[in-house]
Parts: sequence; C-alpha cells; structure tokens
Amino acid sequence: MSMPETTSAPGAPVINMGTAIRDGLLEAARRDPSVIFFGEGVEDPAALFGTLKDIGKQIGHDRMIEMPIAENGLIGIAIGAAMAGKRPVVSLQRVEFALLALEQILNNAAKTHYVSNGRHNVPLVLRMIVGRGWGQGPEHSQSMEAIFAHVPGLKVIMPAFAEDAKGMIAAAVEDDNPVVVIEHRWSHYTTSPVAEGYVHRPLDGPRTVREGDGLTIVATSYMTLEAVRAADKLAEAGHPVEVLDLRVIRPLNLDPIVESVARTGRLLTVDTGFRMFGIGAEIASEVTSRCFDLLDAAPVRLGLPDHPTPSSRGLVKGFYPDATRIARTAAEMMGLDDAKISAIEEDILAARKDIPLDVPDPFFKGPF
Amino acid sequence: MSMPETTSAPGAPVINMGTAIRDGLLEAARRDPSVIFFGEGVEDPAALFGTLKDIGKQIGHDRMIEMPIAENGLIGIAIGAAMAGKRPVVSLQRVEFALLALEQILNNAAKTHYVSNGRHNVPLVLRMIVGRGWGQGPEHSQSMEAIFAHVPGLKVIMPAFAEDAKGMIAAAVEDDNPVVVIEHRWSHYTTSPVAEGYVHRPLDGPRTVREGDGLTIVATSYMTLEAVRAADKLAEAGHPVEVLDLRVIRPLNLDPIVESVARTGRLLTVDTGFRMFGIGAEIASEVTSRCFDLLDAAPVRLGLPDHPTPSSRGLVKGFYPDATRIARTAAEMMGLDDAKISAIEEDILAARKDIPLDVPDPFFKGPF
Amino acid sequence: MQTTTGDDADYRLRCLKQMLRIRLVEETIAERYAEQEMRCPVHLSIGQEASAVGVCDALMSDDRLFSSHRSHAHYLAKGGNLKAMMAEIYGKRDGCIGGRGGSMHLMDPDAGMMASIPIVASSIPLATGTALSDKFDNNGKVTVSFLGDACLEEGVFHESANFAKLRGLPIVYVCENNLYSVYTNLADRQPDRPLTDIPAAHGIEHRHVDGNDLEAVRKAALWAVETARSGNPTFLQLDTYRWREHCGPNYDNHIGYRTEEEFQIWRARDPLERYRKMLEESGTLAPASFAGLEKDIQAEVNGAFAFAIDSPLPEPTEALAHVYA
Amino acid sequence: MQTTTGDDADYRLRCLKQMLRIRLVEETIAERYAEQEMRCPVHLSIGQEASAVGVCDALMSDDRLFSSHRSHAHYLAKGGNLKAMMAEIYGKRDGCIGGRGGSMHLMDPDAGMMASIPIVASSIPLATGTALSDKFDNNGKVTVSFLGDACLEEGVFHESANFAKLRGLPIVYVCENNLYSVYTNLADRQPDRPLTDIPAAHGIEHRHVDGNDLEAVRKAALWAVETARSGNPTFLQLDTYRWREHCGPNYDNHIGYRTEEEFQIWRARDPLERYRKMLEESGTLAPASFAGLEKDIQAEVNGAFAFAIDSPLPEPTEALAHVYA
Ligand SMILES: Cc1ncc(C[n+]2csc(CCOP(=O)(O)OP(=O)(O)O)c2C)c(N)n1
Ligand SMILES: Cc1ncc(C[n+]2csc(CCOP(=O)(O)OP(=O)(O)O)c2C)c(N)n1
Ligand SMILES: [Mg+2]
Ligand SMILES: [Mg+2]
Repeated sequence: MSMPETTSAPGAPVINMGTAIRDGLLEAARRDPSVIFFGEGVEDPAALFGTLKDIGKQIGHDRMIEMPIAENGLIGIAIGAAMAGKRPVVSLQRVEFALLALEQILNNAAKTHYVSNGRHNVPLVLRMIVGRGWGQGPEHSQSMEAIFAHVPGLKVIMPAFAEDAKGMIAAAVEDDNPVVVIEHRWSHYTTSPVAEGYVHRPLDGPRTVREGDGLTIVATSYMTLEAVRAADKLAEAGHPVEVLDLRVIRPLNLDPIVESVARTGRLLTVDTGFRMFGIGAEIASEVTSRCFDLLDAAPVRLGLPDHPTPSSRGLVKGFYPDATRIARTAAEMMGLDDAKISAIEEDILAARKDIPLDVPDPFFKGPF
Repeated sequence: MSMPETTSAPGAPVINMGTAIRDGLLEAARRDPSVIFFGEGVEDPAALFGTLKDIGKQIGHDRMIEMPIAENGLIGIAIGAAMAGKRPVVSLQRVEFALLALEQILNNAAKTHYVSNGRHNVPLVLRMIVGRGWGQGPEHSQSMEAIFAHVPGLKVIMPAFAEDAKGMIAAAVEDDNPVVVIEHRWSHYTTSPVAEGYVHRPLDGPRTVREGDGLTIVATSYMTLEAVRAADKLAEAGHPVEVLDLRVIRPLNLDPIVESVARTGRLLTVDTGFRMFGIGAEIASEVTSRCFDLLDAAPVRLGLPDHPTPSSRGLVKGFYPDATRIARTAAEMMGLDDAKISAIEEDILAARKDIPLDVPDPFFKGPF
Repeated sequence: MQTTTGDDADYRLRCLKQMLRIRLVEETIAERYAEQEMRCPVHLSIGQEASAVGVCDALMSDDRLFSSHRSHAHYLAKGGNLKAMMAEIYGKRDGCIGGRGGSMHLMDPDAGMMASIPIVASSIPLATGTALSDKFDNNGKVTVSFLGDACLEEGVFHESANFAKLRGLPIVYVCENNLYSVYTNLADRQPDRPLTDIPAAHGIEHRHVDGNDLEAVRKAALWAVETARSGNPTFLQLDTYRWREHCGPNYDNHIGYRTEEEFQIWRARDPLERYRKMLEESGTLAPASFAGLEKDIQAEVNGAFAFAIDSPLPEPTEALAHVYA
Repeated sequence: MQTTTGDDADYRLRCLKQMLRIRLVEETIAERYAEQEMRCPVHLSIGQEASAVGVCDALMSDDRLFSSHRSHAHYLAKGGNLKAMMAEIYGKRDGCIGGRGGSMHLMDPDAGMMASIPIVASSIPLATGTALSDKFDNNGKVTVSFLGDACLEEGVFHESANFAKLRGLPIVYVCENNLYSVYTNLADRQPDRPLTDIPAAHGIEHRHVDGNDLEAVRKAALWAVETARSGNPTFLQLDTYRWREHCGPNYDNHIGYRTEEEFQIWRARDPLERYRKMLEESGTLAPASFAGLEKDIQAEVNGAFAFAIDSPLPEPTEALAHVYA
C-alpha cells in the first residue's frame, strides 16, 4: 500500500518516521546552536527508539543533557533554559512520564509568554511517545493529547508520516512556543521517501491525504494510517472518502475540515486517545456548529473505550479502532448495505493476514 | 431571587454551600471512623475556607492529617491509605495544586481498582477549589475538570447548591471510587435551606433546576447560578427555558439532557473551564449524535476564551460567561428580536447594580 | 517469609530455596521469552535475589510490600502465588490480576504483596500510605517499599520520606542500588555522595550493606523492620547488580553502556552461589543436596509454566469489568 | 544591587536605604489595601527585608533572580521598577506585565528579575534552568532562587538541587525560613533536623545565618554567589519572620496559630531598626539623617502609588494578545 506522502524530492530515500524525526532534529540542531537535548538515556544505546541516534556525535556531546529520573524538575529546568534563550528538546519514552511534570508544563511552559506580557518566550519541544502494544498495559500506553489540547499557550502536534514528521519536528524546534509532540510508536515504523537535508513543514493544520465525496474522516497520528487503509478499500469498492490527517491539535485549524464536511455532509473522527472527553468531541461539536445545515447525519467519533488499557492480548481485542472498524463505521454512515460492508471488512482482514494484534502491522512499510 | 432548591426539610436553616459541605463531611465522618482528612492547614484558623471548620474537634484531631506542602507525595499517601481501608478526604485550596499530583491521580487513583481486577478499592475524595476573582490570575483560578473527566476510573462532581452539595459530598465519601470534587469559590457562597443531619444525594447525574420548552441549558457549578438567573429573566419575558445542573461530570449520564433536548430542540452548554476541548464539547457532540433529527440548530457552548486568566479587573471584563451573555445567547438561539434581548440584558444588569466584576454577586444569597 | 521462628538452619535453608526458586523462575522466563508467548515487557532480577529474599524473610506474612517494574523477585519472596504470576505474564485469565497488568503490575494482596507500579517511584507514596493507615489501626504491620537507585532522584521519594519521619510511620524503604537506571550509570544521574545522606537529610535511620550477601541483608532487614514496627521509619541501601538487560531476557554487556569486566566482577558475587557455598561449608546444606533442590524446584516452575500456558486468554468483554467499584 | 564597588559606607547606606524603601512600599500597601483598589492577593515581606537586600547586594545587575508569591522585596532589591510594580498591583496597563499577573507574578527581566511564580517551589527548576543556560554560555551570570521553608517539602526542590550539583551550575538557593507556611509551623511539616541537612544530602555547600542581620546575610551571600559563579551551587538558610498575616495587610497574632509573644521576640529583631542602630552607632549614618531618608523615600513611594492610580486599566481586548509568540 502506498502512503499518501507527496515527497518534495522524488526518488528520495525511503526511511521510517522515527529516522525522519531524528534527521529533522539533527538538521534543526545544526542550524541553531541554541538547540539542546534533554532525555533519560539521551545518548544511550537505544537513543530514544533511535530518534536521537548519534545526534551528540554530530553536534557535540555537551548539547546532550542526561536527565536524572526527575521529570517535573528536569522539564522545569528545560523551561528555565528556554526562558534564557535555549531551545531545549525534551524526549520522554512514554506520554505517562509527562504526568509528573504537568504543573510545569500547564503553568510555566504554557503561560509564561502570556503572563510576561510577551517579555519571555518558551521555545521548548516536549516529545512524548505513545507506547502501544506488546502488553504495555495501563500505564505505558496512554495518549493523553486531550489534556494538552485543553491548555491555551501550548501547541500540540501529532505527526503520522515520515517526511511530514521530519518537517514538523524542525518547525517545532524553530517555534517560539512550547510544542508538545505526541509520537505514536507504531507511526515511527511508517516508511516513505523523505527528502534529504533540511525540511520545514509549517504547523498550520490538517492535510488531506485521501480524497472522496462520501464522507470526511479526520484522524490523528497512527489512526490516520488505519483510516487511509480503510479509505483505500472503500475506494476500491466504489465509495471514495476523504481522509484528513489532523497533524496539529492545537492551535486547532478547522477550516479544511469544515470545507470538506460542507462537501461530504458527513464527519467521522478517529483518534488515539480515550473517546470520552477526547479531542474528537471538540472537532465534532465545532464542525457541527459551523456546518449544521450541511450535515446529513450527526458526526461519529471513534476512540478508546471508557476503561484503562489492559495488558493481555485477550483483553485488548477490539480495544483500538482499526481499519475494519473505521471502514464499517464509514460505510454504515454512507448507508452501504451490510453484505457490501462485510466484504470490505473481509478484504481488509485478509490483507492483514494473521499478524497478532499487539504488534504493528507491517502494511505501512513500503515498498512503494 | 430564590434558588431552585427543593429542600427535603421545609423550614430548615438557611446556610451557604461551604457550610453545607462542611456539615456533610462531618456527618459522613461521624458515621464511619475510617474517614480521615488531609489538608494543608487542615486545622488552621481558615479551615479550608471554613469547609473543615471544627471537624477535628468533633471527630478527634488524630483524624485530621496536616499535609506538608508536597501534593504529589501526600495524595499518593492518601491513595495508599485508601488501599488499606481508609476513606481519605484530601482538600486542596486550589485546583492548580492538584497538577503536581496528576501522575498519582490519573494512574494510581484512577486505575488501581481496574488493574487489580477488582481486588483493591480506592475510596478517596479529592476536593479542589476554583479560585475565581480578586485578581487571582493565571495560576490560581483554573477549573480543569476537562482533565479529570477524560480519565476512566475517576468520578468527577461539581456541586452548585447548598443542600445538594451536602448530600453529594456525603455520597462521595461513601463511594468506593476516587471522586474528584471541584468546588467553585463563588458557589460556596450560595445559600438555601439545608436539611439538618445526614443527607445523601446519589451521584447519579443532572438535575433539572428550571423548566421550559424554549431551549435546554446544561450548566456546571457556579455557571448554573448564572444560568438560573438568565432563565428567570427569560421566563419573565415569556420565554421559559430548561436549566439542568450537570452535577456529575463523570460518569456522564446524558439521559435527562437528551430527554430535554428532544423536547426543546436546542442545547446550550455553559461551564467554568476553558471552552476549547472542554466538557461542553463532549456534551454537545454526544447529544447531537443522540438527537440529531430533533435538533433545530447546532448546540452552542459557552466557556472561557482561549487564553490564560489575567489578573487585572480591566482584562477579565467579558472573560467569564454570565447571566447576560447566557440570556443573550439563549435568546438568539430561540430567535428573539434584538430589542427584546437588549431589554432582558438590561434587566439583568440593573439587578446586578454596580457590583465589581471580580467579587461574587450577592444575588444568590437569600433571603427567600 | 518468616513463617516460623525456627532455628538458624531453618531460615538458612528457607532463604537458599527462596533465592534458588526465584532464579529458576526467571531463568525459565529468559529461556522461553523468545517463544513470544509472554507478550509483555519483563524486567528480570537475576543477580539481585538476596535483597528480595533477605528483606522478605524479616517480614510477617501480613506485613505489606510495594514494588516497581522489576517485581518478580519481590512478589515471590513475599509469598505471591507462582502460578498466578506466570499466568499473568502470559496474559491469561488465571493471572494474579486476570491479565490486566502483566509483569510490571504483579500483586497478590492476600500475601501482603500489595502492588507493583511501573512508573518510577510511584509506589513509594502508596507504601507510605498503607503504613499511615496501619499506624492508625495500630495493627503492628510494617510496609516495605522497594525502590531502585533512580527513585532517589524523583521528588516523590523525598516527599514521602519527609512525611514518614514526621509521623513516625512503620515503613522500611529498601533501595536496591544496582548502579543503573536502564543504560545510565548512577554517576551520570546523581552527584558523588553517599546515597544514605538522603535518608539522613530526612532524619531517617539507615544502614548500608552488601546487597548480595544474604546474611548481611537479612540482619539489616531485621533491624530495619523491627525499628519501623516501633514507629521509626528506616532506610536500607543494598548494593547489587542486574545481570541481564534492563528489560528483556538477554545479556547486553557488549552494547557499550557497561563493561564485561564490571559484569564479571559482580557475576563472581552471585548471591545464590555464594550462599550455597557458605551453607555447604558450614554444613547446613549437605554437599549433594543442592542438585536435588534444583530439580524439585524446577519441576514446580515447569508446572507453573504449564499452568499458565494452559490457562485461557481472557475474553475481550472481561475488559469492561471493574472500571468502577 | 552591587552597582559600584564602593567602600563599606557605600554598601551600608545603600543596603539601609534599600531595606527602608521596601519597608515603606509595603507599609503603604498595607495602609491603602483597604481602599480595595489593589484587587489581587498580596503577600508582604515586612520583617524579612534583610534577606532580600543582603542577598541582592551581592549580585551584579545582570545576575538573575526568581521569586515566589512573596516577591515584593526580591523585586525591589533586585532593581525592579517601583512604578511598574505598583501599577501591576493596581491591575493597570503600566504594570510590569500589563496587569496580567498582579502581585504574585512580579517580574522585570531588564533588571534580571526573571519571574515570580505563586505555585510553591515551581520557580526553583526555572532558576536552575537559567543557570544551566548561563553555564552553557559561560557568561559568568549567577541565578538566585528564593524559596520559603515549605519549598524543602516539595519534591521539585530536590530534583533541581540534585541536578544543579551534578552539573555544577551557577545557582544559589536562598531559603528564607520564616517558620511558617500560611498558618502551619515548620514543626508540623518537617521532622526535627537542621534544614541544611537537605542541601548536604545533595552534596551542596551551605551556610546558615541570622536572616535578620543584614551584615551576616550579605557576607554569606557574597560567599554563596562567588562560589556559585565558579560552578558550585550553594544554599543559604536565612532565619527570619513575617510580621503580618500570610496574605493580606493585617496582623493576625490573635487568631491562634502563633503567639503574640513569638511575634514580639521577632519584632525586636527588626532587621531595619537593628541596622539603622548599628550604622548610627558606628557613625556611618548621621544621627538625624534617617528621618530625612524616610521622608525622601516616602515621597518616591507616594509618587509610585500616584502613578499606579493614574495609570489606566487595560482594555479587555488586550487580554487576547500574547497567547502565542
Ligand atoms: C517516571 C518514570 N520515568 C521513567 C521511566 C522509565 N524507566 C523504567 S524503569 C527505569 C529505571 C529505573 O531505575 P531504578 O529505579 O534504579 O530501577 P532498576 O531498573 O535499576 O531496577 C526507567 C527510567 C518510568 N517507568 N517512569
Ligand atoms: C503547590 C502549592 N501548594 C500550596 C500552595 C498554597 N500556598 C501559597 S503560599 C504557601 C506557603 C508557602 O510557605 P513558604 O514556602 O515557607 O513561604 P512563605 O509564605 O512563608 O514566605 C502555600 C502553602 C501553593 N501556592 N502552591
Ligand atoms: Mg537501578
Ligand atoms: Mg515560610
């Protein structure tokens, strides 16, 4: 399956999103000596899932700051360094570790520019990774973008594709605001051709990755990949739908979504967090208020059910939205008959073969 | 203006919500010796805005645990004590102080019952107070219920009326789950007759506090008071609207709201938090999906604008939704003409006299 | 666990068997992990058995224990059910918590094994909280909070220790210092000063002993537990070493964060082998009987694996239960 | 602030004036607070002036300072603009941050007064972060982090101190121990041990002096600042006392959390009066000249209040600016 990545450099090498992020960080750090990196194991052999690999070798080990295991303190220190002119990039292995630092993030990072009447800036990147799969369980797999999205002063981005991630991470580093970057472990594996050298993608809002008039799907992060897969099968079955990769959760730019829904009359949101009080609610509710008369049906939201994430592969069956569920929901919204829907579902399942539920599906790894 | 409080005991003494909460806590603690209290200044002269006044004198000072200024640790300690059979009630002077403890609250408090497969319970009450007014500013006035509402395993309640608060706080103490209680400082001042002795109000969902067919307003906490005021003026002008006090944010019981909207065809939400990615989005979006064909217009949400809360009374003008804004929004949704709307607004403003913006309006203090 | 107050030979054999049992369970996990049927992260304690066993042997069965991501040894030493542990790691319905948590969340409340929490230091205040409750109830229970060297960096340890001393809580903080947090050496995370300066700063009495010496650990633990029981929180620093990778079944001395040489020094301090020798030399253990112990225990371990493998996966609908009590 | 390297008389008069100025500003706030025109919480430092002044006199003007909810004295001692401070407290457009924060958020970055943060201990890591940045830039700057006694209870202090020592950061942690957090005595929040055991546990050099003795504070601060400048973080414990209520303009010794007697003991240690006497006795200050100083400074203070009162309220639309840079 080909990824909807219109690379800026045809024939560019195919790499995965994790590597692309690493390359983007390195390029940004090379261009600006004030960029410094914080991480627990910032230069260790695992290099934050490879996303910081050899950066210290390239830009100098003094710019790589090993964090003691003290997230609240160290993120506060990064904020202070940002106030003094540095551009710290903090990388956390899991979203959950940021929970210890929410006072620093939600108050000092988010509000210092505002409270200081514009006197201080906090140019900070806070990378955190969603650890789905392999039984990670309740405290190592949460997504939590809804928390950060609620807070004015933060930017929140969730890249899904390799080249886009490379350009967005550079833009995040260059941004004068605190930018929370939520990266899904399974998106890290997505491969596509990625332009070499410096790439910049503005943090400006959603991007259309599939076109169609049947319905508008707004997806985030890894769910965009599942949505694309569903969309491709729906298109094959004669029902093309539009898929927008949300990319930037805050500030939220709904214009392209409204424009699409005005055309399709139907909205489906799919995200990686808990569905209740999740980001889909804001999108659905705001799009409803802007397109009420153009909607054929109420928007539908997919997300995680209302319980913590269990570890066992027995228990997570059905926990995560996937291409089949997205396809079925979309098809039902478009009024397809059940036989047709089942055929599409089976088609998707067949492509998936019997890959276990708790490891990433290799479908989004080229070749192209 | 009379409050929509149908006291269970006609002729009961009129007290304010802060006192009612204190009485409810004391009754609950008297009935169960495992109830213990944590607070910074838990027995100091201010007694958490009076809400813990003399409780130690009544139940024994050993049950009053002075918290060092260490919210993450002490809330974790309260969770541990709950796992061992105590029913700790932790009281925080400001919602913001809980930000330091979100790892403990969102992981250990919320998930321990689930992860333990039901072996452990965490019967914990976490009271936190919204500090609006008198220039409290960006870090002493936030509401943040959207964060807690997102997390399965927590209960989240926001009482608005005195007797209801008394009964709900007792129910929270008796609940075997962690219950986050967000109390608005300005709701503390609401007075109404409150039944003496033990009162229990189940944490079961919204309560209708005004009836009408023009529109359904769902409000939380202090905003319910502003909504009631707006509703009364609208009713006087011949346009009665329904006001539901949401009371319980999680678990969210939308049935009474759906039932009301099915009748009125219009929904307006008003809450105390930031509007974007706030709790109104979940309500609006879910009600839309359940009443799509019955809706005359898209739901409208009121909440705080997308910036931190400034301190100066010059800057907070217009920051908080109030009765005039609620009345105008509701009236516009119902299609009233502008002259009529302006008259209603002026009527409300006149009643308000020239009380400054940054102190609570005494309108909701009896006499009745 | 100190179930009887037998004579010295009793506890020595008991502790030896306990260490051997933990070793064999974890070696078997390591061996079979590549089968990809234990589908959750595992953090093995191989090489660190003396601290778990020495400390838990000083506890009563209804004393309490809290652990972290590296919980297997603590769970077993505290008397946690082996079959339920293996079923949990296999993600099965008969797991100690029905497959909800996997290896990082092991618990067996009936055995006083209250909880394991994989967020670093996050279980420390919970342990302090049960100690507070037990002090209220005046029930004589002690809580042990196992923590890694990295936990001294997390603020919540300090917050908890301050409170424990302030209130005189029956808690023992046991710091297993294995010199690393994942791949990062202690020297890259904390300044060079004795770790025990930290409890000292909170006014907490402390001992620092060789964590690979069962006798030394047990003796220090007996002091720590009894001191705590009388209302004085205590702190133990136990120096030890994890043999295998931070997370997973393999050795990783070749990848560059530590040296083979350092590993070999610690390998030579194997707490199990050392204790076996001591017991053989002192005559507590008959020369040929160790092999027999090994055989018997391995049989039990194999049985537990078989039980786990045979246990059914939970049904997805079971995931809906117990969100609220 | 140490602007010139004058002789002793210079710094003494400078420090006396600075303490007097802070006292008069805060007394005037206290006096006029009942007018209800300063519509934000105020935490006065009356009685604590020597610590702010003694520490800041050891700083260069481009050294940095972070403060807490109780920031007036720090702001003024560091050279923050008085008119902008008063306008901020009055919620006016000419406030140092345009009325956005009020008394609890005072800052004047041009004077190195980086920020005041009203969440207890929350500014400590920020201060540690500017020290990290300055060390990178090798610019010779020192950061001072003022903190109350309660901050030692918050984990984030420990996390910051551990890192400061680990990296050798140019930071001075100044603990103003006024014995209380709101209404709660230190003894009800921390165990009985020297507060300086805490920095010691993190390997940080420290001094403990009388915080109401300007000379002692300044001397300790000179040591602390120069030690920090050379890459060794330091910690000062300065014992002092707040005369008035925690938040607000009144005295509150009658409400029961502390005794009038305790207050009187500390009242007698008034850092300003004590220093004035000393300077008079040593001949640095001419006997009659204090009244003149008072008059001049009060005139300046009155001017600042008049400026604040005359300044317009900001317009609501101004609240929309600066959400994002
Ligand atoms: C708050 C938090 N930060 C980071 C991690 C990632 N992490 C998992 S285990 C671990 C190492 C902790 O080291 P230590 O406490 O010494 O225990 P050890 O693994 O050596 O037994 C880390 C950093 C985590 N789980 N939680
Ligand atoms: C995290 C947090 N918890 C509680 C408070 C409430 N609070 C405001 S000031 C204060 C007292 C702090 O005492 P200390 O640090 O000694 O400073 P002092 O007021 O004595 O100058 C407290 C508890 C807060 N602002 N932030
Ligand atoms: Mg370790
Ligand atoms: Mg104090």
